[in-house]
Amino acid sequence: MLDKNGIAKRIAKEIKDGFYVNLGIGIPTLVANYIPDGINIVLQSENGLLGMGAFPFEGEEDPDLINAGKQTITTLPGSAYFDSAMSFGMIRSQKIDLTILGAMEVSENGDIANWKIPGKMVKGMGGAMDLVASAKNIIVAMQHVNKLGESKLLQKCTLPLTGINCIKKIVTELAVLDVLPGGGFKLLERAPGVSVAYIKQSTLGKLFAEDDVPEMFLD
Amino acid sequence: MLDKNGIAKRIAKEIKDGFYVNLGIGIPTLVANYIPDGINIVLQSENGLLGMGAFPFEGEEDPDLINAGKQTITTLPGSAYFDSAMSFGMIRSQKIDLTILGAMEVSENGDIANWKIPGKMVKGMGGAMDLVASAKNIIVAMQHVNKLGESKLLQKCTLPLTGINCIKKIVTELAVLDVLPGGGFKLLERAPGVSVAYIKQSTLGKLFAEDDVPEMFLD
Amino acid sequence: MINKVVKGAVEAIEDIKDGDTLMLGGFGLCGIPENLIAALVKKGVKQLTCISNNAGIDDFGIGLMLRKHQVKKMIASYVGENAEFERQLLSGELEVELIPQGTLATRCMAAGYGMPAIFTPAGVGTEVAEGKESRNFNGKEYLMEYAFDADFALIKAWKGDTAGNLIFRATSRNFNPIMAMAGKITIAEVEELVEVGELDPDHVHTPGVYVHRVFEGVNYEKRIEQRTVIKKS
Amino acid sequence: MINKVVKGAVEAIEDIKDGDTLMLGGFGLCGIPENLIAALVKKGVKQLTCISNNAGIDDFGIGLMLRKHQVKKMIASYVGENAEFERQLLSGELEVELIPQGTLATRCMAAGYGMPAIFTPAGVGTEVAEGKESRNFNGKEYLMEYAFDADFALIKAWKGDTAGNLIFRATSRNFNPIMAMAGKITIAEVEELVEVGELDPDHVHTPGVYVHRVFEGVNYEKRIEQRTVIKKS
Repeated sequence: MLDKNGIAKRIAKEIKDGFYVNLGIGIPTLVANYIPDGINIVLQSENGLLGMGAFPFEGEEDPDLINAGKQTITTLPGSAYFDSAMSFGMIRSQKIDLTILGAMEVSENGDIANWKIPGKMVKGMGGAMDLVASAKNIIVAMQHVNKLGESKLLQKCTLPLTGINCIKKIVTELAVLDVLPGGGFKLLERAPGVSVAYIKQSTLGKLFAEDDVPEMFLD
Repeated sequence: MLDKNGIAKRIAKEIKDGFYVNLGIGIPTLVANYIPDGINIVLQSENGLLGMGAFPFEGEEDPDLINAGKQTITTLPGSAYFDSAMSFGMIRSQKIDLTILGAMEVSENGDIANWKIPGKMVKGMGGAMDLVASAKNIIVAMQHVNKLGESKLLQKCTLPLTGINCIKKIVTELAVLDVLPGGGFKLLERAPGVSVAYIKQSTLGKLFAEDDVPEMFLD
Repeated sequence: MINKVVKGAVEAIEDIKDGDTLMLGGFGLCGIPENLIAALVKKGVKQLTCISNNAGIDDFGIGLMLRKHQVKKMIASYVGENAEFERQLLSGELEVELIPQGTLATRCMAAGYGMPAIFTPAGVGTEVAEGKESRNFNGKEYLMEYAFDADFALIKAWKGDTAGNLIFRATSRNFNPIMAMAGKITIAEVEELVEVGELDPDHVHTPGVYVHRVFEGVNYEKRIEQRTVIKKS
Repeated sequence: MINKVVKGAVEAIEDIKDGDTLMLGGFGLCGIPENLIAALVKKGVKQLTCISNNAGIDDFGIGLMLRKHQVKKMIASYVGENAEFERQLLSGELEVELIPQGTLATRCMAAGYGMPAIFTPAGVGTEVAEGKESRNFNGKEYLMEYAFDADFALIKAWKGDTAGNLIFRATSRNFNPIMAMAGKITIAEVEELVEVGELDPDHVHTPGVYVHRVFEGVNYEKRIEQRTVIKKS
């Protein structure tokens, strides 16, 4: 079973040289720590930056320089600033190669819910609806099951949707899965020490799994 | 009867302090020479400039700095450059207070034709259709009659249209006229030495003229 | 050039009245018009509709206006970093319309570019699409969203000149330039006001034509919402 | 950062083929991609559809491509400063679609911003409106115009860095940034190519994400179409 850093590490392997990438808040942010050597990518922050770098050193933080999570950050040489309209313009026109974001639920036809829990205070969708509706390539980083052990990979989402038919790949603490074009989750890899049977029992949506699904390779 | 400079001079009187103005090619360009002292305006050139100045001194022309007529120009302190989308964005959103342009024909309901003569080589509408469709305030600088003495202020345009119901004021070599909201030309001023009768006979569209139309005051 | 300078925030907002619709620039607390918000709080104008990506925190940004019950309706993409906001929302005092961030940005842009409506795929198939016209282009579904119609845009720039030309700094640019284009009346506060000719016309982000009033703000606090740093070793 | 540098114009256009649709930046002869046009002429690729505000003059700009009969269709707002253009048009060799300049610009922008269509009042009631969907918003009529779909955008900037970030100079900006955003593949020639870190990220007009290939052009002629000057007295 993977921890958060393990999920981030596995997702990092999906990133190809030359990618422009948008990382959501939470586990996706951790992915930046595991980009392999020799892979050059550019991180977009949808509040208006391409070329996001690490957090600043203490005392060097700049209130005018934050990421979409409102955290102080730095930039790398070759970065560029732009306004919010251009930022979502480049997202809609699919100039961003890969979007990585968290989810509360994903359905077997690629719907995602990650912004609202009825009865709880609603904070808003931020840029998530734009990202999922536009991205050509989305990877979801999420927990396979909730704290009660209930599956979050469903036949149909129960929470209000963020987007429909948009998720193609999911990395959880248990597995790597594709969402098949015709519907259903395809089990690609098992987390170390996790059995296919356990993944099956943790997945409520339709799951396609061979008997000999490989264990994922992380280093 | 006015010459081209006279028409430009008369139009210049319509310009108010604080106006952003777009000047078309031909007579409208001359208007810039007659802006009264104490009136601060900013000229927009739709190829991407606010704050257009005079022509450059010989030897100081810059190939990267032209106006919409492709002439070398200069800028004034406080100018700004922008791309063509923003340029027509500000035209459509009516940030430009006044547009002055030439016309081949204007009709009594404010239609204008100024871009195409069937049978002749068509050069294109450039920015004229955008300007006439969007401007909140358009003044047309034109000849009242053509070389054969035929009126160019018509009941209905005979040439392909540039825009409809958009012209509100016309200055010709003979007169200043408003286009009335309900249709028809309203004679406001006569050019020096020109009679109301002569203007009536030179106007094919419906003309409303009092008997004592004042002569225009130019200086 | 046309001079757009006003004395300060109080004069700048003189004609903002109860019930007006305001756009406020900024992302979180980054690039917000601190002086204009302070003046609005002081003036006590009420029943405002505020269009802004966020609603500030309890004791800064739009949060200051919420505390004085000046906001009737909030149009934003992400809120709730603010206990008073939540309280007013749950009590029914405050109306909130949540819209996708890109839709928010593009509806500002639409107003600035004189486009009455735009098409975006954001929200298709979700509750955001309810009651909206949708349309298929090349096999993909889009929602039609309308340009905003705001009485005033209140924005913050880094430098500005007396003609209203503005330059923004780093990610404090965010919604400011597109709201500047979208307001019927646009009021800009700047950290440094300079004479015309001091800004390079190639570097201007917002041409002065969009700005009706400009002034140099005072006492910028520029509060940081999430101070994330690496310790120097 | 991602390196976008290619050796020169010849390498940059290697995969442009007969029948492709190209956007070419520039207004008149100002800000045109001189090196890329020269390479296209040398390569002799044919049956091109060219989207550009103008069509050059007889011996410069797109005129050079017309002379070699490389252009099948021209989409522009203003043409005819070019005798060969007129000859080919009248003989039926060349197809021309004239569209309002703002519509041309906004259809580029629409492609760059991922908006399938936009609304503009330009051309309502004229022959430009023929066959187009029109729609009334708030009492005003608008035409629906579609985003361009171009295989390549060929543009010219003043400075660029190896990551493809671009800065334009004066009115040579014109259509270049919006075409840069709109091309499926965008190729930029620059007067000066610099290392990453040398351009101020606040001054970048076109972020490198839009640029697929960049190179430093040579022998810029920058011809002036209308040399209008005041004699020094």
